[in-house]
Amino acid sequence: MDFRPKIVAFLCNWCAYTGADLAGTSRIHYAPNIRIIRIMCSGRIEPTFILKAFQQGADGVLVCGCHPGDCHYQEGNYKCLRRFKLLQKFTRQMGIEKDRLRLEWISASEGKQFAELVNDMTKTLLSMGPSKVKSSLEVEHLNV
Amino acid sequence: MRSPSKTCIFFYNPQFSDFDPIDYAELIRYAMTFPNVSRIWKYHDFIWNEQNLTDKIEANGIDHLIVAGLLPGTVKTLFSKAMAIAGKDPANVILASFNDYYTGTTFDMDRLKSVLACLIAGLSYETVAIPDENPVNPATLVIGGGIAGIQASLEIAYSNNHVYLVEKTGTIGGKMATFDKTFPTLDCAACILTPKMVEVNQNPFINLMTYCEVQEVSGEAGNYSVRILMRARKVNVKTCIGCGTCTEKCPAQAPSEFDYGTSMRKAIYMPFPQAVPNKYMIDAESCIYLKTGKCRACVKVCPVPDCINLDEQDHEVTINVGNIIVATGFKPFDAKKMDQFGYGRLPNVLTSLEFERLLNASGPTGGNIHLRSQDKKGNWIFTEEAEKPEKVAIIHCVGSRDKNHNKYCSRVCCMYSLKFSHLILEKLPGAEIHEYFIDMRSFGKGYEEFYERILEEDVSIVRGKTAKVEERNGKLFLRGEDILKGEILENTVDMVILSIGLEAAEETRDLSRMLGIPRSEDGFFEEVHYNLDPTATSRGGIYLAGTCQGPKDIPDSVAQGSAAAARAIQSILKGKIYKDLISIPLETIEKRINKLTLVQLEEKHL
Amino acid sequence: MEEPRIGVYVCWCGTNISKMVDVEAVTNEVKALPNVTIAKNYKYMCSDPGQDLIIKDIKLHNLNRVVVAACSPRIHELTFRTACEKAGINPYLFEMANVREQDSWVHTDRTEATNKAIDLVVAAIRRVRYHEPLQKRFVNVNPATLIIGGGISGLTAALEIANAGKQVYLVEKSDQLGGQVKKFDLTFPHLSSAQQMIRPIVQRVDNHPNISVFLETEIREVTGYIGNFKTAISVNGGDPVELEFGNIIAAVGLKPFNPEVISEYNYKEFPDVITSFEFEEKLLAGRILTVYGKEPRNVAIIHCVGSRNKKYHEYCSRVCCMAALKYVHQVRAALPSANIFEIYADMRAYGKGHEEFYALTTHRQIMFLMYDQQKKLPVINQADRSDNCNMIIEMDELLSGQSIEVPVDMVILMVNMEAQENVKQVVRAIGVSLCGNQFFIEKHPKLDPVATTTGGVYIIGTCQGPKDIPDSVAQARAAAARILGAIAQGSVPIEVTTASVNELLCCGCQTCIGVCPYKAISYDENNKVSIVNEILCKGCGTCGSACPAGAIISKHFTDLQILSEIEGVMSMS
Amino acid sequence: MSVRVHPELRNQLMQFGIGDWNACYHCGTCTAMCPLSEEGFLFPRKKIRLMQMGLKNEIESSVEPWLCYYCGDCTSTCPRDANPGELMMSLRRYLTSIYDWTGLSKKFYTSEVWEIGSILLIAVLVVIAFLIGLPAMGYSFTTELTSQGGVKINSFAPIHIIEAFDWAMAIVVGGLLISNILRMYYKIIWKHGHTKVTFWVHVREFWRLVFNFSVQPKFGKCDDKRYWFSHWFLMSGYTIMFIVVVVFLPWFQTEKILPPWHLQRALGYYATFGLLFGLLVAITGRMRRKDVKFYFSHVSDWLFLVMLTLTVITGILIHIFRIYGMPYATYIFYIIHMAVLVPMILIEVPFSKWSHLAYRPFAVYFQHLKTHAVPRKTKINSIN
Repeated sequence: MDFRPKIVAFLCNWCAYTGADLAGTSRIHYAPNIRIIRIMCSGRIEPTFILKAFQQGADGVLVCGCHPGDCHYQEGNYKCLRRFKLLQKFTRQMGIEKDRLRLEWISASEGKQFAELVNDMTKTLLSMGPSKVKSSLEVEHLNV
Repeated sequence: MRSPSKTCIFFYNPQFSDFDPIDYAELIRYAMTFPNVSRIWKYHDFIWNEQNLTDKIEANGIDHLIVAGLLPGTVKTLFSKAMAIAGKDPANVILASFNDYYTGTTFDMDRLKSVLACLIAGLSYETVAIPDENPVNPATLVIGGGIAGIQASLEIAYSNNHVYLVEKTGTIGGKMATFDKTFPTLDCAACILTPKMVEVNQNPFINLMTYCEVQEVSGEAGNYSVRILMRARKVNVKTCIGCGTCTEKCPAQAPSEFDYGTSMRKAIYMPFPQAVPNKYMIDAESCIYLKTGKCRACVKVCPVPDCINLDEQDHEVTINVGNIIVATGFKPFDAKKMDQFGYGRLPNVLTSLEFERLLNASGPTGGNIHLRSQDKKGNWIFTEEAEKPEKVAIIHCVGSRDKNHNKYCSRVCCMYSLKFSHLILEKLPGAEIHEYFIDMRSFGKGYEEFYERILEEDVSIVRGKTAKVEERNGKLFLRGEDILKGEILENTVDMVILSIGLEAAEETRDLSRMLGIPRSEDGFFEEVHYNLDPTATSRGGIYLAGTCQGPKDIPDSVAQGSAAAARAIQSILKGKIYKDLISIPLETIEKRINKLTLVQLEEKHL
Repeated sequence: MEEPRIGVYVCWCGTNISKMVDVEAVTNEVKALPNVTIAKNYKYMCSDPGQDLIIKDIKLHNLNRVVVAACSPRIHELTFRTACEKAGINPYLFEMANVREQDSWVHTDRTEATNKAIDLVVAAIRRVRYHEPLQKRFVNVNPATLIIGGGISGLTAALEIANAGKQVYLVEKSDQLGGQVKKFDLTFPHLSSAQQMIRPIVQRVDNHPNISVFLETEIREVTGYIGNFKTAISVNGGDPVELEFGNIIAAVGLKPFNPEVISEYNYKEFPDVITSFEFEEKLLAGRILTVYGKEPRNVAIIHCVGSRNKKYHEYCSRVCCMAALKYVHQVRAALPSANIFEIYADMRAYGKGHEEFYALTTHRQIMFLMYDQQKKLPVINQADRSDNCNMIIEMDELLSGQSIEVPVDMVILMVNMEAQENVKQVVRAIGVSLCGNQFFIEKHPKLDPVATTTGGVYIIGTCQGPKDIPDSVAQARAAAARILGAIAQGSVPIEVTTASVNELLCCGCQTCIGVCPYKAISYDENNKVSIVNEILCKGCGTCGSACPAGAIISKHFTDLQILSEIEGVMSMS
Repeated sequence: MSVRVHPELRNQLMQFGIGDWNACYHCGTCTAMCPLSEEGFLFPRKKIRLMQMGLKNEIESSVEPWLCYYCGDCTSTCPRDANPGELMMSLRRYLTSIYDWTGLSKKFYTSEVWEIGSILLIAVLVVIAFLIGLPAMGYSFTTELTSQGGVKINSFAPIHIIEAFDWAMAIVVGGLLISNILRMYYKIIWKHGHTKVTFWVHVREFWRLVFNFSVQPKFGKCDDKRYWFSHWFLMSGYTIMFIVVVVFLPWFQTEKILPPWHLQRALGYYATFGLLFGLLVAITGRMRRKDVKFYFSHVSDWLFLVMLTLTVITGILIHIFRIYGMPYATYIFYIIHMAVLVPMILIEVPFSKWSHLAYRPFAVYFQHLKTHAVPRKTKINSIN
């Protein structure tokens, strides 16, 4: 069977999720590899969520929030960015390639950009092949 | 504002238009009675040019002048200039624009005199002409269940006040419910509208009256008595479970109103699947039982006892309300009037509304674009069996911006036409699309961006309106002019979509009489003040919302729906409502002016 | 906790979903999952019969959790929550899977789309197991209203609310009320006097007992929440005044674009190239003169200056065409023999009476010239002595296909309307967002053009997007309707999905206090724990992810719920 | 190379017709409705544009106004009050005045005093010539009748004098027309230095001139064929009469009463009927004002119709009076006939409405010369 990468995406409710909905209402087609999880703000994202996704076998994780300055909750996206930078150092040490974990800003009007982003990430992951960290991440306490 | 001591009046009555029914002689007689009016001139008394005016201003020592008439703004700059040259303050050129106080077919002379009297006293008419107040009945009547009516009803219901929403057809939703996607965001009309429709049905403060019509309105602001005809639906709305068994068995067919006649429905039917109320109804015109006395198939299969009563008769009810919001919407332009496009003769020349249904997933073809074809009985309808078009032309401004039909611009056609192009490309990839326009009016928020987006798509958008559509070898042949290229444009296509304009709805005329609110020249209801009160009428407690006031798009209709509700809620909160603006007699105005000029206006009118 | 009994419903949405997603397969796939009591599909879940189906099943099968796979929760979550409530279960025991906007509409491979739908439905099922009942809450509404901006929209809204007997605080940045309308001589299309129109309104607002006007005042910070906002303003640097109000209307308007950046027009370089606003000043002063003190014999009016051009602003400013036509009448009245050139791109006379006005204007001896506002702007050059005019405009005329030169003595630039400089500050203070064009974003572009995503905050007039006076006024009244409605009700519902602190786990580190943008968390010195003010909390969840002890629970977005959802989307692969 | 716009030209042009073409907002309906508008020669919209912008040179080098036969479809479908049909008519008047080097045409078109005054002046001169000139030259008329009972018309109007006068008039009028056509040629073809028409093309395309003059196929392309017929009938009658009167006067103006089927009388009757029919259609049309093409009437339109009708009616009366032997009536109406005919020919043919009989076919000829000289897409499209 050919490789179909799976992406888990965390989208903030106000900008990114609305943007993804806009891609839908505008019928902009993109790769079907993404699974979207709605959260109220990108500031809500905990490193655990991302690691959990990798552990469950995700080949990539995408985090999308409002553009800087546009956060519905004022600065949740900045907090997300800070944590994200930190986490990225950590995940690289764990053997997760940089391109498997992305943070992007998508506004409520950027349906097209969202579709392009998904396509782009799918392409990258296709060229990278399946994630190898799944087995190495069987960390006990992450299981619910 | 101080009271000017010495005022001159210039009557701007050039009489180059037929439309000037004002009795200027009478107004002049009236104006002469004011001691501070020193001189009055008419348009034909001397040649109105800079030199003459400056001379007049200097010779008569004019500090204040009033230019009165229809569109006096046309000459205002000339007066400002003359004043400036004469060394006076141009701000003292006051306009008495009678066209702002137009009340239907004739001018109410008393009102014009009132306007003049106020301006002569250095006051504004709006400040003085504040009607008396009545106590208000907290219930509100909303006429028309389109998006504007829905919005107004919900707005009032949110304030915990009672609303009667009267709708002529069997479902609320209006024209918007028939649309596929809405520009420029392309979200589907039903997706955003149906939650609101459901909310109307669920809100305990809204009494939804579908298939009803207003027959008579009496009373005055704050307490109107309204007689409403409740048409026999012949299906009990309370007990119908909307199962649809009756429709399956019904043998009679008629063109579907909801699909603008492009598909057939049964005699017992639901206007569309998401109709509110989601109940069936019987069309007496096509029902076999009602015509021949035989059939009753629906009654036999209905699982609910006594739900269908074929002998139900129309009846009337009378309700009392304090405010009335008119949101009767528009009717589409009849494209048959423009024979050069062949609508009605050539089956694949469609109106934009028909095409909306064709695009709509809940429409006759499930959202696939097919050519129109004939069914076994000879009706021209849309079915999925017919072929798909490869070339489509869209012609803008059909019936709009045309002195032979409607002079005004219908405001939405450019945008919905662009939307069509986009949706056709989406549904028929590779289709050839031509749009023919005069001026592209993409003025709203996000509209220009949408236009730019369509320009980048594979659509030919041509400046130059195609004028002729003919049938040639079973195809549609178009002839027009590509204005930017300077070429004759001849094209053969499979389908032509006419972007028809918006016209005042049929009931506008009757309602105008019933409610005593004027209509403007174009047939739409006239607002009391173009700029300051676009949703109010000259009658107290009666407001306008949506396209019955003039063509507009969804956001503007929604804003007006809410705006009309604002006044109703305001009056209910206050417990008092202003009477008709036109009901203020001249003597009252004069008395108030006297009082106000003595005691510097202030608090009185607040 | 009782054992979850979940009902799963997959919507066809006519063909919207069923065309790309095999709803039958989805239903079958999830039927056998643990805790799923029943799984069904139906043509229109949102219709009355669809909702009735859920209600009946809840009662019949004693369901305590519901999952609907349909459109975006942004559209119908409320519909189904209401249905659950009707059937007697807490509305928050419901979860929605978005298989339309984020699945059937964006994919083209039916198998893939179906697989994705299954993943999403499974995730929703896993998540809903951990949902907890939450209660709706209300707060009282302070009947006073703060209006920011004293232009025509702000004034209209203020009068509308004040006339209902409610208090209004009107804050204006400049030293006078009236906004842009105050700068105009006439209004279109009836050529009525703008001054005569705005003056009585300003007077009424000034004298209204229910309206307090604060001039030369800016709003820096607003605290509180819907129904109960607070701000401190200082007038002319004096002592700060504390204001309390229940709703906010932003009516900050737009400002004219500065055409200096358009090199073709040589604005500032040539003194007789002026903006429409500068021209209004001339009209109000009564004299249309060039800098040489002469009457111009040739006047050109250029449309779309800074508008409809990707280099400047892509959007259309909506009023300039009509204003330009208005100038034709004004110039013609004052200068009967002048040549007037109207250099336009598309004539946007779309409003009531506008097209008629346009037709009237064509009879006033004027030359209309069309240019391409995107690709090639007209160029204003200095004229030679022999040209017998002050400047020459060179342009490609589209309707004739000729390259032409137009002699002019005065050029009026119909400048675009763009955002005010302080717009970011206002946005920050009242907690709303801006779109790419720096306009305030409404809650819904069509069905809710005056509300924002922040409860109790409304946007009206041109700050929401360029518009003319009637449209601004209609919006002002629309916002007033909302606010009067809320005041009439006396209370409004507030956020349910807030954060709360598990005091047993809280270590008192106070990290959460620092990250909360709403100052909703405080420290309880006695118990050494953090406390969340659930009225101020808007439920963003930032504190939850920052808490090192896992003591903060983001209601409806708990760690457990999200982690289960992640497991769910990955479970089938 | 950019051209200067001339706003004042529009006001000049408006003197030649009725309407404010500025109302046009360029939807293109008129061009599309027009069956005669064709690739490379688009009208009326393009001409309206030139007029609105005052592009003098472009207007003067246009052949399109002559290609329009005014069916009125453009005006009746025009969504504004722009009245494109009348614009084309007015442009024809304007172009006539431009081709005319004497400047009289402009005077006639823009001043009713000039036009009617000149006509009256010439009419008076004709009357004087008959009443004073001929007797002074020694001619005296007789009231005796011929053996057939007809009037001795040649005694009143000596055939050689009239013939000489006819020839003189024909030469003057022809000379004026030819010089004007040369100017037309110069403006339309010659002036455009960057294009060239070979001599061979001039020869090859010449047949179009003849063909278009005699059949008027362009007019036939209009949707309503009735007007083509009535116009063609009128035109052929007029042409026959003109040739007969100028070239074959001695054969035509005889004292002998020939049988009705004789070519002399048959041709006369044909021409008379053709003229009468065409005139009847035009006059009733202009009076009823139902068709767009007749809705607007310039002074020159009415003058022409009235004069031609008078000419025909007096001609018929002369014929009747001559045959039935009524010398005084014959002679009086002969004077009236000439007093109408002469000014009509002298003023209408070179300077006014009648000149279209030459300009129209030449315009078609020039149109084809242009087509062969100018490759299809030229400077018009340079900016697109």
